[in-house]
Amino acid sequence: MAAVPDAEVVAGGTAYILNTLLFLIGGFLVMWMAAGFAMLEAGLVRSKNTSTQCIKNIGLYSIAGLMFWVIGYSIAYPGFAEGSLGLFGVSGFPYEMQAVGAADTETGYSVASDWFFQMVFCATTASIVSGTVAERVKIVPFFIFVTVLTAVIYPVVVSWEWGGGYLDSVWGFSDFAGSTLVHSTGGWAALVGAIIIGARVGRYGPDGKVNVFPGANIPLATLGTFILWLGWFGFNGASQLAMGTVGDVSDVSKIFVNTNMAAAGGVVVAIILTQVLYKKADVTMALNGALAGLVSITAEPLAPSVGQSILIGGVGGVIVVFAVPMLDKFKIDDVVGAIPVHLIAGIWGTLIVAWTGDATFVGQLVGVLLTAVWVSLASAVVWLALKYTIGVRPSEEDEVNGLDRAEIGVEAYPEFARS
Amino acid sequence: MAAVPDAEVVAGGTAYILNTLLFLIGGFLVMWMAAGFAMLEAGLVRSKNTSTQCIKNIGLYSIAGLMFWVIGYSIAYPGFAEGSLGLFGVSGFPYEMQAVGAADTETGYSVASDWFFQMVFCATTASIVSGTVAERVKIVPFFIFVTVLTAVIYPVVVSWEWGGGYLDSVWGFSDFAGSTLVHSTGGWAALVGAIIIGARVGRYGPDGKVNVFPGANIPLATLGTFILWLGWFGFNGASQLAMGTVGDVSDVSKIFVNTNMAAAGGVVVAIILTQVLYKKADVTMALNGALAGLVSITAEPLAPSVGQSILIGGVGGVIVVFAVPMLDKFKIDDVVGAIPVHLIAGIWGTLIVAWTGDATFVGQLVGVLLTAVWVSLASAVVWLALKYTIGVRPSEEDEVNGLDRAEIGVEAYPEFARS
Amino acid sequence: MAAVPDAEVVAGGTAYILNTLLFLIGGFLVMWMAAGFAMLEAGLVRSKNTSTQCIKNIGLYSIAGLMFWVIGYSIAYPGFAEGSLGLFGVSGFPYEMQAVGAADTETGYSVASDWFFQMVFCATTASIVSGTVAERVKIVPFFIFVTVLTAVIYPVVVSWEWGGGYLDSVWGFSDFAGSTLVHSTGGWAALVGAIIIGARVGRYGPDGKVNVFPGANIPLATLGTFILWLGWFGFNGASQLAMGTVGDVSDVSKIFVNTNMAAAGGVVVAIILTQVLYKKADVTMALNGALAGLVSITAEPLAPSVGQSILIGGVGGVIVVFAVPMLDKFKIDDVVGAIPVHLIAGIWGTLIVAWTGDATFVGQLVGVLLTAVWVSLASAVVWLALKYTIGVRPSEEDEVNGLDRAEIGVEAYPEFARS
Amino acid sequence: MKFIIAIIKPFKLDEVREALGSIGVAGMTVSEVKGFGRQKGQTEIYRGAEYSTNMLPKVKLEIAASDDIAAQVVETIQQTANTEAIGDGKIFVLDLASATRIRTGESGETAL
Amino acid sequence: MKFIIAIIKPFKLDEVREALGSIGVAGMTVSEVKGFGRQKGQTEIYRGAEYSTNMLPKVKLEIAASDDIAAQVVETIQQTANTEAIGDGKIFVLDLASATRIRTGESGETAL
Amino acid sequence: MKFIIAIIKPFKLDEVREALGSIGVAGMTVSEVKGFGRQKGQTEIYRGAEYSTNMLPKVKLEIAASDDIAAQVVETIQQTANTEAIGDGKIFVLDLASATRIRTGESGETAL
Ligand SMILES: Nc1ncnc2c1ncn2[C@@H]1O[C@H](COP(=O)(O)OP(=O)(O)O)[C@@H](O)[C@H]1O
Ligand SMILES: Nc1ncnc2c1ncn2[C@@H]1O[C@H](COP(=O)(O)OP(=O)(O)O)[C@@H](O)[C@H]1O
Ligand SMILES: Nc1ncnc2c1ncn2[C@@H]1O[C@H](COP(=O)(O)OP(=O)(O)O)[C@@H](O)[C@H]1O
Repeated sequence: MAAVPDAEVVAGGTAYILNTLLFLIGGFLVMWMAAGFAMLEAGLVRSKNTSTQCIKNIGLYSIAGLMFWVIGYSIAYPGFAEGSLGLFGVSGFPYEMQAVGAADTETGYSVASDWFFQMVFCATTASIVSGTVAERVKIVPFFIFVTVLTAVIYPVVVSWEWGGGYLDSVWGFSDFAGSTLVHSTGGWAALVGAIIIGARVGRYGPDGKVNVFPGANIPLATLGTFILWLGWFGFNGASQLAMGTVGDVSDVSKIFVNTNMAAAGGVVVAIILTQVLYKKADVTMALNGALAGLVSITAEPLAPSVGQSILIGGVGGVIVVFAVPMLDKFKIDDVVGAIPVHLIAGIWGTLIVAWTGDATFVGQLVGVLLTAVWVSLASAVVWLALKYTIGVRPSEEDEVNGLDRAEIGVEAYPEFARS
Repeated sequence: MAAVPDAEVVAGGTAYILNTLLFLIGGFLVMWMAAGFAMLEAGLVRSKNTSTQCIKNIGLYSIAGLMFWVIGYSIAYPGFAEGSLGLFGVSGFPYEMQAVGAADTETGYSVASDWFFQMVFCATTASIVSGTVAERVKIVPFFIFVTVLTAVIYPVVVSWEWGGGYLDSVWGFSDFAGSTLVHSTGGWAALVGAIIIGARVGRYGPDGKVNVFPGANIPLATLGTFILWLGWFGFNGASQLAMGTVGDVSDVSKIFVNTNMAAAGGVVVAIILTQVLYKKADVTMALNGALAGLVSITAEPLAPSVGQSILIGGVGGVIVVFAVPMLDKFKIDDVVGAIPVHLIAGIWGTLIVAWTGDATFVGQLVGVLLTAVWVSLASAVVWLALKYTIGVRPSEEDEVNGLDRAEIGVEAYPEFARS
Repeated sequence: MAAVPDAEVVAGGTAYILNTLLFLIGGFLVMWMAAGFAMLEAGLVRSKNTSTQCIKNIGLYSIAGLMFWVIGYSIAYPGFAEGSLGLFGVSGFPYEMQAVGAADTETGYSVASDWFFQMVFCATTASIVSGTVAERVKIVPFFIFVTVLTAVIYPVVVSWEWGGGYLDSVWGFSDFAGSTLVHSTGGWAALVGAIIIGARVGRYGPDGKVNVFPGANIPLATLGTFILWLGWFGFNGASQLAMGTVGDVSDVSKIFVNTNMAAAGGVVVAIILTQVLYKKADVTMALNGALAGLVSITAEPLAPSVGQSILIGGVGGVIVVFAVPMLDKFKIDDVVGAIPVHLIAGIWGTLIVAWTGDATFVGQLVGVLLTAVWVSLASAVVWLALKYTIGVRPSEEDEVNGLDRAEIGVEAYPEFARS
Repeated sequence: MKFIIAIIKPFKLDEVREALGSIGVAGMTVSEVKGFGRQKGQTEIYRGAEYSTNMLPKVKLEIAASDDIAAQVVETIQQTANTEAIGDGKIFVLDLASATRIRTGESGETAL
Repeated sequence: MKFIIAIIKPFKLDEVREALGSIGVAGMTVSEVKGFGRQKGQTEIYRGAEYSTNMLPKVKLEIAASDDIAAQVVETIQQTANTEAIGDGKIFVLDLASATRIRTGESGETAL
Repeated sequence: MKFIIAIIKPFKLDEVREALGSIGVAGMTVSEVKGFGRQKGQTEIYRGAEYSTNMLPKVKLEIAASDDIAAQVVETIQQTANTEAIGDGKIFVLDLASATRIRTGESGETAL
């Protein structure tokens, strides 16, 4: 393919507009993922907790937006001082958007569009947590946790890498669109939450018996997965951060393809595996497979070939099929499978960049571990603090009757008889 | 921030393409809002009226498109003669789209893209009505009302402001994306409809008792709200009407942020208020809160700071929490809360522009009042005419059995037992 | 309208970016249609087959992506040799995407974006089949059929026209966005499948009685239809294949309008017809009407006037209202109405191009017939091979109990009592 | 004691419950059923094919009552649920051998 | 009079109803129930965890019938609902003390 | 034979079923019902309007049992379903005139 001739270079103003447009399109696509998580989770919980899951999702998306403006963005992009270790910093807050009609053409894009795009990533992190700890956390402590997660815990991780801090400058860590920064961060917060909060009442019987609580509405969960898949084109594609050159837009296109193929690989592998292992193809595993494929490719969706992308995503499918029951072995109750999908596949996706991308295995491992330590510790502190102050769980009776009655007062499907 | 240097100005052709693209993206996002209203309403009615609500929504969107082409656009943009009062006019109709390959570069955008963007706004207005008067209006009179609303009532309001008529030229009325033009217009038509049609059978008992008819499917209502939220980026963002300069695209970005934050404010306020007042966080109020926040910021989504946007949207949240039960006091039966969300928050959003934007309080008030008078009168005439000719309501028995049986013959959830 | 002055021509690099962007936006919109089919079908099957329908849809979309990369694209765009008949060819496979940062500026767009856009069309073809043969095909044979369809059957049809082969070069066949290539192809495969597989158990009683199996979830079907409608702006709009000139973007705008109006025409006609014929407006017919309108305009969404578009789409509405019961007369069991919508309206849409577009009636007819012969024969071979080897249908008992039990082990709505 | 089973039209439920309350019936158990009888469902057309829903939604009440008031219960239901239209439903009375309150274990009429 | 309660497999409902119609049963009340008995549900795997659905969907028919035809009703159901497979269901017969038609207030066998 | 109808709290179903199994009850039929009684539902606020759900979800068990074990069945249910809270439910016992197994046609106690 030819180098781009002079005449084909786009002018600065045009590039600025196109870069900004990429953020806006990517931004609204990732915003839409909030609906995807809401539907996925609403479909996989029992009907008595569905309204609660709905309010948690619209609430967390809102809180994430507010907190990322108040302080989150300023922690994520502190502008680390020359020579600082790059572990923590805060720039002026709340974040000052641009004035009307103003445009900082030096960045090459509108700062508000960038902020918007960054914000929706922050919200994604919180969505991950809500799925794992569903059906047994009261809404007030949940929203408090989300507030801390989106104001501080997540932004600190971002600052290490995308904010040019420690992981970026010292370790050359590479995480294109956030397999670790977003997905593992959400995953660790979810895992620690699941452990501290404990399993749902009746979930694990004596002698290792797992009581199955089937999701109440499979088409809703399917819809959620399709929404997330769609949103992921924004998530990964717009993480190219620029569309103002011929090369950039071509790379965005390649990212679209690789992202799609990794998800496809995850679906097909999950279907084949469950069909072979269990003689039936578990639809919830197929859905999780798509998401695990997507998370797996997120750390490096540009460099791999299509074949590699399918393989990377396919391994994501393997991960969910084996990790979902494994967590049950450890009595870690992950309602929607967010830990396999976001945490384990996120780690896998991050490490494999050592081969497909521009990173070292050690650098990637350091990134994974540092994130693990920080997010787990910080989350544990918050969850424990909540547990021993206002409490995180409803009474057992309230839990058995469903959070919708106890916390919301609005049943999700009031007219349909339960069988 | 720097002024835009010469080199960064984009060429005319590029600007034309980008402006048009903004209309197209904004247009499909707002089109998607039709699905949002459909899901919101399908979730908040009782299951026996759900199929009816579905056909009403897809039907009204279709009718709006047809009527806006036949005559609506020509009334909305009549090209008021110099010196005319700017109250009513009609240009040639049906609207002539451009020829294939033709492009009127003087406008700076494709006229078809503009028409499309305008049309979906018209459809939004009709969607608002369908929610309020749900569960008790037969489909034929409903569709006739929508025909008149989208052909005449709404376009006249548009002509006064966006069409350069009376409100614009005489009062300097300011309504960026339609808090009044779209949302209050829909709201007045809905309010008048609710009064003339009356409440659902059994809704209000003796001595002020309100009988609660819970919505049948809360996750569907949640999905609808997320769809509307997503669509609103197109609604407000593309109302910038141009993306062909660095300044314009930056403003679109700012609008995205403010729009999002107003909705977030509405959600958080509604959750906190219901939690405090009722000890439970009402998920339907949180959903309405998001929408009220969005409507509130729609009259001026660009000028406010982020903090102001949150506040403006937050007041929207207050409005729904108090106005929803207030309407019940007056026995005005608004099934989905469209009157608080679109009408009251629309008025609030319009008036507050006197502080945040470029408008006077009196000018804004005149706009609100003129719209109130025209839309209420015109709607009343149509609803009354329908009432006293073909009738608007089904028989009481049909209503009790559900419109799906009486009007559609297709149950929404035929397999699920009602409890 | 003025011709475009020199100054308004956009530079090559900018055009490349904008063309690519059109493919990307169109691509993600059409990808979203996969969710639309999933919801439409999940809503129209009985609840005992809903999980199966969900996995079929996410599975087929994944398989289509994989196969179109492995071989499909290479068959679709073989680069027919000068003088060849243009009936079959294969270029190098699997398809080689571009390298990172590379851009073949000679095409005027990123090849990966083009591949992505083509791939989602391929997936659409497979979605059509899944709806017709729902509720009675096991997932393994279904997925095998999809594999062959997306790897070979569909790509061959594409090669004849968009690949510059026989229909294009010899007959001047015209099919802008695929009324025949995509929709009729899917429709023939579905029809042949329906005939070979046979009707659902109990569907047709003795003496011509049709037993009605109502769809389990009408709002889901409505959502699916709205998703498809939205996606169609990408389907038809981005089939303009370019947005890098003022003329192209104007044409894309016109396509948006015509596409929308054809769907609106289909809806309104289906509502009026069922209201008049049956005294009730069948919501499922209204939904099918929208889709039939969309398919009808797809062969030529640019050339017609708005009025013509409404008419063309309106005839689509007529088609569904009459063809749906007609198929039942022939005991062809089409669960979601995909044959009227995609096949019959697809043929109608293709033929009418002889009047609205740049094609001859004979040329169009040849295209329709050649597609019919090839797709029917090839599909018949595959369905029959499956039938006489691994079998396509579950046991009667499994079918009566629902495929979700037999094939997936996960009920779609486990908590809701059936009535 | 009697065990009274009444099949009524769904929209009459609230009225019947109130009427029964006013004659001292403190409890009952309610379920959704489908009724098949003289009343025929409407003929509907779904996608062009006719079908008649001959199973109509009804509500079933089960009421355990002492012999004293059983007759009055039947009469009250009969009068309140009556719309003089076909399909109004039936009331069946069975003999009840024993009744037990789970909470207290008490049995007989005091358990009702 | 007898009050007949039959638990059958759901897919047999239409057949049974027709068979009963042909022997003159004009009405019945139908509901969805879950059955627990000798027939065990399949073992399913959901997200890697086994579970068996030992509650199986059944349909319950309630039919008030005159003493004359009660035996015939039972026989008809027994023969029509029979698939010779475990889980086919049961028929229970109770004595019915009285029956009342709500619409007319008439009672006894004419109310059926 | 007896026909035992028990109304219990839904979350007690599994426990009761196991307890009955251990005393030899091999089958039962279960359905979802709404209960109305002394136990009042919570007052909820929906969109600012109060309402109380006075119909509470309950589970109904129907068990045909031989006269021998009928008393034991009642006792077992009473003890297992008991939470000592209002609304625990009731157990009603009716005489069962006959029982038939559809599969085999056998009747009487062997049919249970
Ligand atoms: N023999 C019967 N046994 C049980 N239920 C019956 C019987 N006959 C009627 N029913 C119930 O009563 C309802 C009303 O009966 P129907 O014959 O339609 O009208 P009516 O009550 O006016 O005689 C039916 O829908 C059915 O639920
Ligand atoms: N003792 C019983 N009391 C009430 N219902 C019963 C009883 N035994 C069985 N049933 C009902 O009959 C159904 C079939 O019984 P089952 O033991 O599985 O097979 P079969 O009818 O062939 O003996 C059960 O699912 C249950 O609904
Ligand atoms: N007279 C009755 N007839 C039939 N069912 C009854 C009757 N009284 C109560 N029930 C059922 O028993 C349930 C519990 O009764 P309730 O009066 O609330 O509490 P308790 O069982 O503690 O006395 C009710 O919800 C209802 O389903």
